[in-house]
Amino acid sequence: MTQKNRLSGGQIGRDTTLKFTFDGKQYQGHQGDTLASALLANNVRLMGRSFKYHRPRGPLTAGSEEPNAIVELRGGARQEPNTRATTAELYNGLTAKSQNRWPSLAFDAMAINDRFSNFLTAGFYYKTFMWPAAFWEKLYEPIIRKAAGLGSLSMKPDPDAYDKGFRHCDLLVIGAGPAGLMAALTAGRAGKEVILADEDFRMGGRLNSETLHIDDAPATDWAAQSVAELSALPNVRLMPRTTVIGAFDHGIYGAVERVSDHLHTPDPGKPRQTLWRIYAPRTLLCAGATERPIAFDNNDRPGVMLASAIRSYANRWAATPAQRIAVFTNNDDGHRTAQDLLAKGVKIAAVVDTRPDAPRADAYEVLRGAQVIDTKGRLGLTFAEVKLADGTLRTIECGALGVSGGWNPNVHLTCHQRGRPTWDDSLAAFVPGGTLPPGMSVAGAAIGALSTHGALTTGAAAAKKALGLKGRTPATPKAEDAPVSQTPFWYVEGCSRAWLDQQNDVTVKDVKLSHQEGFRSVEHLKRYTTLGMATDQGKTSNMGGLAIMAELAGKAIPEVGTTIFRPPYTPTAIGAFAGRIRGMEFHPTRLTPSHYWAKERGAVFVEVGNWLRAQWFPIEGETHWRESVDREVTATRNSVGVCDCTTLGKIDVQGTDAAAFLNKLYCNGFAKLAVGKTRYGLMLREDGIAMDDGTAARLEEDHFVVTTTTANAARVYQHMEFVRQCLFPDMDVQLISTTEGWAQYAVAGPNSRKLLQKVVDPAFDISNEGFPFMACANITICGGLRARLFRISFSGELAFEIAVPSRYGDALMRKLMSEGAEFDVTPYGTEALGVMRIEKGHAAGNELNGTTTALNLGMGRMVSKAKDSIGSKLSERPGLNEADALIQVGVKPVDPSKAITAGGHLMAETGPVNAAHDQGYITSAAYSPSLGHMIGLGFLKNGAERLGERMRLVSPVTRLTVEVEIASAHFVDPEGERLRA
Amino acid sequence: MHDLSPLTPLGGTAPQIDTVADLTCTEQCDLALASVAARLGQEKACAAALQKLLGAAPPVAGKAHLAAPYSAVWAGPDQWMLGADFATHEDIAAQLKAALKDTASITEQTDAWCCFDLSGEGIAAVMELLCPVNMRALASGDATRTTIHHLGCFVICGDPNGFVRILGPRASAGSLHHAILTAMRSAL
Amino acid sequence: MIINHPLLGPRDSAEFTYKGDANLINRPDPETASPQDWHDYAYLRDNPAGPHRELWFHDGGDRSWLVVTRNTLTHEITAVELARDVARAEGRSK
Amino acid sequence: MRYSGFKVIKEALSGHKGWTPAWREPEPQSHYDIIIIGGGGHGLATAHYLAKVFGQKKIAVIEKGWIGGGNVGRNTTIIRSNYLLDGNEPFYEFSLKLWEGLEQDLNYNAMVSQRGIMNLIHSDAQRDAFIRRGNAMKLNGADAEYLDLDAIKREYPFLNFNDARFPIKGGLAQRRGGTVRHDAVAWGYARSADQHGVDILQNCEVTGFKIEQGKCLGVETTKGFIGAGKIGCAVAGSSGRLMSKAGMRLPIESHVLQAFVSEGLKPVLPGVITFGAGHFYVSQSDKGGLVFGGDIDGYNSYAQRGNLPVVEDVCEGGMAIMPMIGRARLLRMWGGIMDMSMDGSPIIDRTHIDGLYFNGGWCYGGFKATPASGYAFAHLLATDTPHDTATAYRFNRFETGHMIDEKGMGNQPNLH
Repeated sequence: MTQKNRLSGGQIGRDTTLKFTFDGKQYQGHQGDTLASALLANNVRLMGRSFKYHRPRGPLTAGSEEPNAIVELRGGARQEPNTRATTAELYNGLTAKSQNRWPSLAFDAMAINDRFSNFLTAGFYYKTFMWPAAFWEKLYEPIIRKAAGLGSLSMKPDPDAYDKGFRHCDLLVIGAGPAGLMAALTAGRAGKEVILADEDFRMGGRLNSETLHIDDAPATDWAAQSVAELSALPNVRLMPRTTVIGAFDHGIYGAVERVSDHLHTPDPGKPRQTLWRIYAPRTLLCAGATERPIAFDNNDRPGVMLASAIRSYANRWAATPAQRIAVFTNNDDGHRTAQDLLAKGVKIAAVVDTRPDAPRADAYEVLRGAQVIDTKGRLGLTFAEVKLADGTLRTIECGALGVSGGWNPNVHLTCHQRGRPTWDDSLAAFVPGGTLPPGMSVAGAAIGALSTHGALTTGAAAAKKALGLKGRTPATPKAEDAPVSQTPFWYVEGCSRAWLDQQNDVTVKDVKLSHQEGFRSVEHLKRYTTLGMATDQGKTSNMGGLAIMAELAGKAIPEVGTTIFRPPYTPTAIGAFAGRIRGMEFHPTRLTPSHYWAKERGAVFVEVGNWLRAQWFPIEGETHWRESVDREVTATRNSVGVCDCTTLGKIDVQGTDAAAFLNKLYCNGFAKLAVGKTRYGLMLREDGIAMDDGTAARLEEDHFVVTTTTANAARVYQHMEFVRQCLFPDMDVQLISTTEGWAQYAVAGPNSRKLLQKVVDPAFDISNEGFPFMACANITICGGLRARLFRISFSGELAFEIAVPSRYGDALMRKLMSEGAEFDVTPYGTEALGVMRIEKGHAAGNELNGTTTALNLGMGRMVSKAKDSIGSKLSERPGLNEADALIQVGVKPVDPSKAITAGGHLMAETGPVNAAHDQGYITSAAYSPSLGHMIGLGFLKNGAERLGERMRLVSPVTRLTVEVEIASAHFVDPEGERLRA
Repeated sequence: MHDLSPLTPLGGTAPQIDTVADLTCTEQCDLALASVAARLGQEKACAAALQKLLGAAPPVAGKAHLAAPYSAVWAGPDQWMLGADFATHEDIAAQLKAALKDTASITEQTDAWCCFDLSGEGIAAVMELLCPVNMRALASGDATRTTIHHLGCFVICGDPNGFVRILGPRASAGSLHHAILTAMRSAL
Repeated sequence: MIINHPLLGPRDSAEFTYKGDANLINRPDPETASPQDWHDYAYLRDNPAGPHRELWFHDGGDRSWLVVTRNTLTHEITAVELARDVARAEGRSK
Repeated sequence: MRYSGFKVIKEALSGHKGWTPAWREPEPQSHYDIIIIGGGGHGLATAHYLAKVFGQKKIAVIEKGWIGGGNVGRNTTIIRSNYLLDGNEPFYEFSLKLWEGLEQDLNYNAMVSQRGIMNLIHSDAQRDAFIRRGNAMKLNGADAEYLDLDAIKREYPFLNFNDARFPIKGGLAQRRGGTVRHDAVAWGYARSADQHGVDILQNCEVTGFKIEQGKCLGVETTKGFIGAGKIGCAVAGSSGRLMSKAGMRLPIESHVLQAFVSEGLKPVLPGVITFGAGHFYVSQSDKGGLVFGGDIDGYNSYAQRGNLPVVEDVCEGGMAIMPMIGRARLLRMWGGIMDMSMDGSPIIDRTHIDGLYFNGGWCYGGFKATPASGYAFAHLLATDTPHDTATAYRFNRFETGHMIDEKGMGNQPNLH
């Protein structure tokens, strides 16, 4: 028979029947069910296994604090391990599997651990598995790891998308129970921007689980009416299915909305979940309270549940774990469960009340001053052993046992900024402390107002206070105001295996052992026993452990302390924190102006920072990248090549002090650079280490264009702004980054001038006389398009760089190709660029590695002593100027057929090969088609004095040893005649 | 007149237009841009010259002046981004230099940026998935620089319920466009 | 965190880049400073547990360098100034 | 008491009555030969080696809270010796060797697990740099292995090889790297030090130093004045706070580093993986949790907690390189205070104050250094000469220009 434990009433849509499977077996539930409520309705109590002992487990709670009923939800790539059945919304076609068991949930071979629990006590593994030493990795640990973990990942990429969003409000209300609803109504009616967030899919909080009345109507009606009124207010945003996971600095709250988790699969374009960053100057925490259990022997059997949870299942979900139920309580709240169950036709075996003066009841038997001391039932509760007030024992038959040890306010978010809760003796519980996150206040059960009346009144008052609303608070609706008396009762005396942390199998005995071995602070207890470290973060177990430790230490609970609550409030999908920032969207992609053209040409692209740059341009018949690169280099050196160098940073430096500013910025002089001239500049960090290099072109008296390396563009700009705003605030200089505004191409090779003369407008003389090496100018091309021309060379050839507004970059590249046909113009990519700069000994990123000085780079003399510049002073420290300092050199293999690897280290020709004899390292290497063998750049101790010396280049990780000769870094055209041609 | 034909930031020959539900995202290419930064000691003179040019005081922090022929957005202390119709102001830098003389440093920015105009219903729902700007509090003429998926952008509000302009780095137009469309499909 | 920009109002700190102690504004006078002065400027920090004046760059915004006074124990921000104004006030004008 | 398999069985059969406290709770004596300030991994290790290796007597460790409550108990448990520079590599290799013999040395199972660490490579420049690093490691006697893309695919089939923004090009592995049960390191050193007569004084905060004529004579504490011949400070993130009590300014800033752990999952990761194109590294604990982290938050902080932007940044990196973890849930996040030095490398040195010694500047790399740091600091305290592997870790290196800058970021700690 289906749903044999389904009761009458409840807030489920009985007209919609939903099919689902658990461990392959078909069941039916209704709209509004959770997986747990539906399984209980189908008389399924056994839903999981514990972590260490693999004990059979059923749900303990009806909410997000659940330690036991965690399953693998869904299948395939969407498999979700460790999903709480108590919060998983039922949908048609839901599939779930139990986890951490083999071969089946009912028969779990690993349950053998339970037999050896005596050996597997807290911390046992620190004391053994040490002999022989090698066995840990080889034998013991693999076994332990096999047993590790609960659910399993699909090992497939998460197919669903996640969003991130940002929301602002005047007041964020966390929790939509009576306090939260009342607060939102108060603020909403006052016209304030309000966000009301609740982790549940149905707002109303405990009201949905109780049979209470507000204003003489069922409290559920009041909740529904309030939600309706709020959703009609344009200034109020309701966020159900939204868990506020963390309180971060300055009123920023993280909240996760489960947009599609109640659906079979998300709708097209929609996310599975959204991580909201909520900016809230004022926040009201109305997170309610969590019932706490009482520990007694074998209190972990399926069917042993929190009394309030059984009540929730009966009242809200019309489901019961059994037809005959007992209650074990130390307070009046447990009796509510008995009354509500009776009203639903469930038999009450007895209410076991620890209080000798417990209230009597006619409808059910109350065992006053009695305690549950043990339970029976292999896969589910069958009997409870009770010790009566007079000491006699009695066995009570029951399929479920509701346990109530009182309520703990949910103070978690109040502690996210390391505030500590304070102990309230009247409640025998922790309540929010004095130091809340700035802007946060607390109301309702979360602050200890446990009655409905208390929740409504504190909610309204707190909202008023937080927003500074004037006028008197409107009368709050009429509701019960039962007095709350919570006398602490943590565990049944003399028990041994009484569970505190049910998921991690931490028992009272483990806490006692922890104390015995000196692990007595809360932090030590937690770490030594793993109490409270499970997926529920100890929401139902920390207090018990704390209380027992306090008793053993003979201290009051607050003296022992409380563990720090940290975000997230409940475990949160990692995907939600990443949002859309994954895959190809991990970083933005920057495309050069010639990208589409290069793509047509079949270019191979490479990532440089966020840029995509053409690496080389393969042509028909080329099978290896080296063929393409060698061809591009040779063609450029022999005729003319074109390379897109737009990615170099371009910073506009203007103002009457522009030259003086650059003089501070670069270690070499710029004050006297003539208009129409460009100069190479080396920038140091203040600590004297080379930061970046590039050129500065003086287009006008008060206007420079500075280039930076591609990788450092952003950092250099930031540095320049620092120097401008913080170090020299009264220099007249303005900085604007224009990197992407101009498409800039290097046109290099003996025919580069001839090619450019075909596009540059005739008005401009770019002959060697009219436009010599290092000249620059604003010009026009192709009949009037404004452009910039620089006579600079990275390749070492006669070369220019020409820049036009980016939108024309594509057309200019095509123009250069067509006009250049007569010279066999060749586009070249970053590889050929790299080869040519190595052939010329130009330093690049690999050499400017953040540890090298001007001296190391062979530019020691560039650092002007005649002026002050950033870094010049600290570059004079002895450690940066030692006699055998590393100096940039070139290396070539003695046997031209041999390879050279970047990253290799330089050793003397003979003698030992080890760190003590390390003399330098190779930074860049390439095959030089111009020379017909590989060449490299590197740093060598006292390198300048060692040209011609033979050494060994060793690279153990790539298993390479090769005899090399130290050479000048300028392999090609050392006199630089070509670039001046 | 030169014979080089332009490409749009998204790499097309014509602007791209996408519509999701009742919201349209238009690639805007008819915009000439230049930054104006007052020279030291010339701040007042520069502001005065700008006032003459704009017919209104240059916008203060967080504000834009939306008008023709010139619109202006505050970009930093004594610094603005001026916009005009590309057809008539392709040489915007030169035109501004003529008007502002030595009171300001002027830098052509036309092709440093890409521009997407959002017009129609649901702007707030889309924007709250893109950046921390509080659209519910945004009024016409508000303009702010913010970050969208790691990209530094200007968000300029024409009409909070009907028109928002987003300026982003041109080289990343594709990434920005993808982010905007993804948000539109998610929110609408 | 939220940094209350003196010109732009409250902004998410994610728009900013952090540099360090605002004392970095006080670059030694190249004419008179000793090597020790340069070392102390570049390498030594008060690193207080409490109020700390520090430099943030609004690279996701108006490109201003700010001097933020922030408590390193609580992260509470009590003052935000334009670094350029601070630099001038501390006598860095030409 | 000695731990052994036999002892565990005996106790199991006799109700665990025989276990005694792992360390005593002594009252402070009026004077010690050597006081170590800081009951974290480094301080406790220092005490252990001082007593066991260097035969020192009358040693106390002073801890303001509970031992092991600082960074040793809030890190991502990784050990490795994959360093580039001569000043660092021998020291970290020495540390790795000490890890390899730790359990036997301490008679405590800290679960040293050499499952390997893999640094992924995403660009040619990165490959060149990692090859140089791998070579430096081997030249210093450590192990290193360069893997090409195919090898990475074989060993880590679950990584993102399909739509990666920064495609994987290879990796540098150190097979002897791995993880250790971090709390157990503190407890193991504490237990051993205690058994060698070291007094561990918990909940005892140092409020000041007694310094006369340039000599440090002892410390004022919340439990009164305690005299000492020598005082060693090993308080990591609190270095600035503590040394200011001795009037010192340090080349150190305190920053918060966040770390994260997921819910327990069946084993999926063989060892430690670091993502070279994003801020993300991850391993899996023996309990099944994915333990991961990334960059420091980037601003000075003593708050032991971070903020959302870095949480998101780290998870973005995780999803970019390992998109299968999207549905795994982040269980807990926490923050530790990192003593970020000006060149990213530590300091183990005497101070200008006679009798006062300093150990700090470990940045986010202190855990793996614990044994060698303790050993080298003990060596310095006992012999007044730096240990062979720690000769470069001097205060004055910034004056002389002998920085040890692995990352090449210069004097801006939050970039290291």
